Amino acid sequence: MSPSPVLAMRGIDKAFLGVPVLRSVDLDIEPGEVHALVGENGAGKSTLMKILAGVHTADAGTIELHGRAVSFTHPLQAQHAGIATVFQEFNLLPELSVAENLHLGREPRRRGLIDRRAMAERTAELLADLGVDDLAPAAKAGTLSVPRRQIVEIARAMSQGADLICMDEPTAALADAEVELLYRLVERLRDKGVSVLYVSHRLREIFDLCDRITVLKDGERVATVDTPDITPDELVTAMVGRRIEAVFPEPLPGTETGEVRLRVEGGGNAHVDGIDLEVRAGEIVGLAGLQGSGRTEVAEAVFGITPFTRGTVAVDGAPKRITGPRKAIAAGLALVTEDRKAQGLALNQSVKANARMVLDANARVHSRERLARIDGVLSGLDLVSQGGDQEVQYLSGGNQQKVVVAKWLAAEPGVIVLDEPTRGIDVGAKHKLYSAIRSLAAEGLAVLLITSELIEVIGLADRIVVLHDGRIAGELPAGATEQQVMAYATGRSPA
Amino acid sequence: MSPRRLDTTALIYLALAGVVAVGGAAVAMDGGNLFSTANLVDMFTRTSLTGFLAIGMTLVILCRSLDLSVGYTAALSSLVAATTMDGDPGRIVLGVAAALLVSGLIGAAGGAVVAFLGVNPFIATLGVGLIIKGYLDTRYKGPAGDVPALFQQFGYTRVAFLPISTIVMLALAAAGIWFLRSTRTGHHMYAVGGDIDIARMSGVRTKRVLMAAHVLCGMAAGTAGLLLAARFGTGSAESYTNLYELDAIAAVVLGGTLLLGGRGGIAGTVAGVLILAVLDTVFNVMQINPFAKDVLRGAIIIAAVAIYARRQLGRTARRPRFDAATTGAGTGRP
Amino acid sequence: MRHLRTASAALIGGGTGTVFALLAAIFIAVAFINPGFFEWPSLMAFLKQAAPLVILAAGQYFVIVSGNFDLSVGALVGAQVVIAAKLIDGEESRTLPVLGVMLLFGLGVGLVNGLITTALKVQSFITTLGMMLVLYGAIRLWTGGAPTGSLSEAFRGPGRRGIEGVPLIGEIPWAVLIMLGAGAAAIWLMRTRFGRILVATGDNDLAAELSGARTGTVRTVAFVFSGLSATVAGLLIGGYAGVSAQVGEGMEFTVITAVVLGGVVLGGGRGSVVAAMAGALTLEALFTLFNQMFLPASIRPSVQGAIIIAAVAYAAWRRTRRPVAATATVNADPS
Amino acid sequence: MQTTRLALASAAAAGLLLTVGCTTDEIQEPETTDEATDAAEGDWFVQADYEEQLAQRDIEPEGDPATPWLQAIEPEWIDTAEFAREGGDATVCFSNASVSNPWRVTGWITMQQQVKVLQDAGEIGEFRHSDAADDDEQQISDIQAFIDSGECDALIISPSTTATLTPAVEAACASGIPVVVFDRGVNTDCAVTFIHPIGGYAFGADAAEFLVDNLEPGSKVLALRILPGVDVLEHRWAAAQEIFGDSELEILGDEFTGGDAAEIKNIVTQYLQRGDVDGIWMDAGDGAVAAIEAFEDAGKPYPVMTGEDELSFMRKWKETGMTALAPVYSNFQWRTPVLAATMILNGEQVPAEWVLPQEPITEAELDDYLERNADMPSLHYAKFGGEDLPGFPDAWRDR
Repeated sequence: MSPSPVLAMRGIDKAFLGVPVLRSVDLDIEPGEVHALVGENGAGKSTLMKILAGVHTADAGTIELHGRAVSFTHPLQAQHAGIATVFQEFNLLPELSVAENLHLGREPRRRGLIDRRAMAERTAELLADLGVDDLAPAAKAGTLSVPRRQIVEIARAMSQGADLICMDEPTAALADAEVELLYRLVERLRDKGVSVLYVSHRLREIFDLCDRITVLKDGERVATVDTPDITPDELVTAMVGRRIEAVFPEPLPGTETGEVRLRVEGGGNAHVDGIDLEVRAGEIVGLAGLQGSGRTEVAEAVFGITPFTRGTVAVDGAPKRITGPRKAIAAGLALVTEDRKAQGLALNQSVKANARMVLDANARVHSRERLARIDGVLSGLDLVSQGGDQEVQYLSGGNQQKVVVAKWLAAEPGVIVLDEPTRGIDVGAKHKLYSAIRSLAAEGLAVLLITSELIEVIGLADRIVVLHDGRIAGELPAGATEQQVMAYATGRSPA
Repeated sequence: MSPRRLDTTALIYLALAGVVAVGGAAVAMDGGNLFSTANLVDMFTRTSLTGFLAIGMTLVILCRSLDLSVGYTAALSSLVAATTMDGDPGRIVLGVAAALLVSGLIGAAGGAVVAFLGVNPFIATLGVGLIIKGYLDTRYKGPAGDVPALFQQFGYTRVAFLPISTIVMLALAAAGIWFLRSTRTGHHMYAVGGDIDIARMSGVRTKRVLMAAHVLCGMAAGTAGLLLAARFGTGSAESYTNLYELDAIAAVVLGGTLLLGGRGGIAGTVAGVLILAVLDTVFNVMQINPFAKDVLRGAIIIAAVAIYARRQLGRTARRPRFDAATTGAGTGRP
Repeated sequence: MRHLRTASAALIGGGTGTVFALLAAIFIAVAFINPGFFEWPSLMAFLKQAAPLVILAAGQYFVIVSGNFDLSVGALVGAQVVIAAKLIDGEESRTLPVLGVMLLFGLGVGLVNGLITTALKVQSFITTLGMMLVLYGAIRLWTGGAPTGSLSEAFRGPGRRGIEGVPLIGEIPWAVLIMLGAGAAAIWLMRTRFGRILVATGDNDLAAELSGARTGTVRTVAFVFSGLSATVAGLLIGGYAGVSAQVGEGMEFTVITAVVLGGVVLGGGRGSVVAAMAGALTLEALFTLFNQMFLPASIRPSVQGAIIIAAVAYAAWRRTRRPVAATATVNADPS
Repeated sequence: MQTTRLALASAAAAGLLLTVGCTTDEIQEPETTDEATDAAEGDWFVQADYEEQLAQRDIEPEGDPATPWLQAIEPEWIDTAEFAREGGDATVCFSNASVSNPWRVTGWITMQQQVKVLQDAGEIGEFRHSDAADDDEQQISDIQAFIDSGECDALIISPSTTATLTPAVEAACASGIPVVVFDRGVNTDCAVTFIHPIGGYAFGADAAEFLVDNLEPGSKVLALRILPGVDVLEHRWAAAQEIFGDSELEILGDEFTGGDAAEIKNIVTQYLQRGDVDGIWMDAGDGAVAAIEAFEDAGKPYPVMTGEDELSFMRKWKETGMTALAPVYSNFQWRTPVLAATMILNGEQVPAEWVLPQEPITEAELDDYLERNADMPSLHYAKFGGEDLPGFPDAWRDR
């Protein structure tokens, strides 16, 4: 270890309302290193990062930057000290331009006034420096695509002249190809001698990018290791405290592929076209594709949010005109949306209120029996909470996702569409979700699984439908390789 | 600034042009001339008071706050100014300073309750308004103070058809536009109104920005109070009964500023104020029954905002998912 | 039994405790000044006075919890009383038909508010502000500026009279019974699927919409309930005091204050209808206290304003410092 | 960019205008009258005015008692030849404070009916009016608009508030057209005539004296007031305080009700819970019935009470047979200004201050006034003085 780390955190304690979240955590980051921070959700990664960012203040412990003790009570202090943070949730203001977002809180000034010319120039330089040349500084953030917003976030962190950049799940919203761009950005940072604290659930990225890894578990540091000294399996074991034999569970015994439950023929609207899709009972169909290829748009069309304007949809053999969520639900469809906080949950309401939301909202699926079964559904998903009256905002991401799934299962759908169900969820919770998906199939549901993590489609799907540019580029059987999927996804034919 | 904001502002000025055209035609059919000097003077005179209040209100609304106390602040300011001046031209400066100081302090009080105590601005400023009302009712039993003739010029002098007060109001509006665009505090108001959490995370001192908006809004209301004093020749507690705050909010919203904050600006507000003033003048010239005026005003405000909302819908349809994402980010944090 | 438990849970939890503490404190103060206040007749008189505001608070709660405002209720209360006086014009036989007209009118105003807000996407603050102006002007346009006609005795019954000769209590005003009925109906309604979806809509309308909720419809229905509550309140106020030109003026702000005092959060998704009604009762109790204290009339708004700010600030402060029992499990990520 | 350009453009336009020309509506240094000084100190009681008004009650007004709106108390006739105008069909403009209460609504109808008569007679051509909805600022604009239009041959102003309208009225006088002010005054005598009934002191004193005369010493009286800060109302209460102060009545309290019947009933009910109330003094009749009902509902004997000549109160008075008085703030004064305006335009003399008679309605006159107004709605005012106008009774009855 080098004698002067950029950052040295010692004995950090933090409790929220009496519940300890971090217990005597140490963390060292060397200049120019990419340091991974891993752990299950609830392990304290985000809290640690927010202490670094000045959002929270530690209850005990010391933070030293370049050997100097610091303590932050406001994000601005952290920024001034040279720590920049890219949070998991998008922290851009849609009404402001790229340049304004990049410089928010640190606008260049001339004679005390905002110097807009300098702002535009610096933005252009910064983006060029990152190798991004097709992003207009004057464009409003609200008009940008998800990966571009991510780029702006990272550019903002870089522009702060920070020597430590913290990234919280930076790839959560990125498709694999876009992850490449992020790799380049991170490597560029490393080359400049900037340290990166990298929080991710994606083992591949950690092993691709990071020099060292710190593992948190239940608020305590389990280990800090050099990446070459550990294998992915060992890492997972360290995180969850047990060895996961295979990441993806096998199909449950007794899972049978039955009748076609969902059939789309020639489906198209403003975003997608020529969608032919079939999902059978007991089958998991993966829907793969790059960001912007129309994966979510297909899900939204099937569910009637932006309905197909062409083609036909049939559920259980009966043609349906699905023009909205209500029609979809009545037809026996369910959609676990990509963004659970914004689209899935009423955060101020209790677990129970959320779990019965679909039943409450739809007379056609509401019944006393189903209401009575909700507790069973929740416990079947291993939901860890203080009980049904707890507000979901106080649950971890994984547990929140379970509530979303429960709310749909309560309605006993025939077809369930899962859009990025594991986004932002830790490895342990992911594994439980994979098992849950398997058991859904075993119970005879038709599952349409949308995910940007290729490995998930490959590991779980019985068939893989690959989208490219709003159209189906090809279909692959189970056991397809990443290369084959990528080939279709990028518009080529697999060799 | 960016093409989109230009569009919105342009739309509002288009609406203004429409109102002027329709109003002008209606008056013409009635045998009058909306554009006679007298009517123009009338129209512009009517913009001043609401204008001052609405400019300040724009700032707080941009920050996703609200100030329901401005009517009371203006009334108090008129009294402070008039009693301080006490008919002595030499004390005008003192009176103006005192009125602005008091109204700024009231704004600060409301802002502090909103920013530091976390009280919803609707309730916070309603409460502040009630407190001032009690003070006014107890302390002043009617008009008080005496405004020297020199200062009354502020309310009565005009340049061609533009009253001085309107010119001052437009100057304040220009200053406000500049403030929002060129100072950090002003620029940050968009960020605070857009998403206060993001703003805070970005290092914006959100409480300070909120306070600044409220203080400036209070001072704008204070300026309105000065105008009242100049117009009345005295200070009047009774002016709070006129629900000026609702007029101001209506003008701001008519001007295209989103009540939820983060979007809009003072240029639009000025147009909103003008729209209301044109309507008032048209109604007056056409001798519309005073109660019919209320009906028409209410209907027009709703209709105008419905039209803006239509456009808003068109916009969000182009990027339906981002709004969801940002809303989630905003509300998702406990 | 289960209902009782839920009700008591609603009373204590959810950041609404403040209002009950405040109500108790005010009652204690009143008891000190005037012990006679807690004798049945004066207590009933108090409840009778409070009934319209409590009912309005229940109506306003529906709108607020679904994420909107209804600023038009004051004008609607006034309009209803004036409509009743003008149409009844002292003829007893017209009472029932006119009640029917009022009901339709109240529902209609609520429906229009709701549709403009949900279908035309106009912010409810603006919709109902506009509606307030329209109602204020239209009703005066119709009556030539001042209310005309007069109310019938039958119309005035519910607001003015009661069941007499009840042992112990003496007279139970109809208004109190109507208030209890409306309160019970509101509580029941919030426990139905409609109520749950209404709160979910106020909390996160996108999530509710994607769960198949008709968010526009439930929000519109909330406005309709608000219109209905204004109608009932109009019946009670008109009955209580007869027709005057100022009926209902400023009530919209009083009732929103009451609801917020009850811990219901503007913006939706939080707070209970019981607490909203308790907020109304608290506000009325406060006015009574002022009266008992012989507090000079002119200073009352100041005290009222200060108390409201303090109460809401205290509730907000408590929300950010929730007791440990109500917080996350160890497992939960507090971020 | 757009916004800045716009701001620049407005600034440029403003600059251009500066060079074009400068106009100032004339502002005169207000003649600081006693009233102004007193108002500034927030004290509503002026001994001299009080005594004058009390004395005026006993002075026989000049003119025909059948047309009280043309009577005048101790008039000082002034010459108006300078305003004389040939040819009739004058354009008369009227800046109204508001029609926001039933008293003003009644008066406004009366005025319109009077105007119709004068129009038929060819005296008035066009009658323009504006309504400021009780907003002083608005009314100043309204008055300015009338002056600026240059089309008014005479201007009638019913000020919203006394002191605040003073500069605007002065500007109107300065424009050279005859100005008639009525109801509330302004702190200037530049108007050709200021028309008003005797005034608030007399109203308040009539009511207070009635209570003193009809109640036993030591009786308890509750005062119900509408709003603070309005001079005509404050004078009523100031006079009452003066009289109560010399009496042995106990004043339980004075409460602001906003004129809201429900509020009045609440307050009276609460006072009755705490003890007996023997007399009610009101500064206006709005909601008086609600106060009486509070006694009925509490099962208490009717108080000795003063209200106003609003019919709902008078009918309740008749129905209950209680001891009461209806002080009057003569509603018929709404006829006078238009008549005065035509007189001025004809060059006829008018009183500089036209003090109209103001007599309360006593029990003896109650039946007479109820009968005369039998068809009228309950919020109508008995002494509206429009019985001889051709529109009677439909215009007042079917609003």
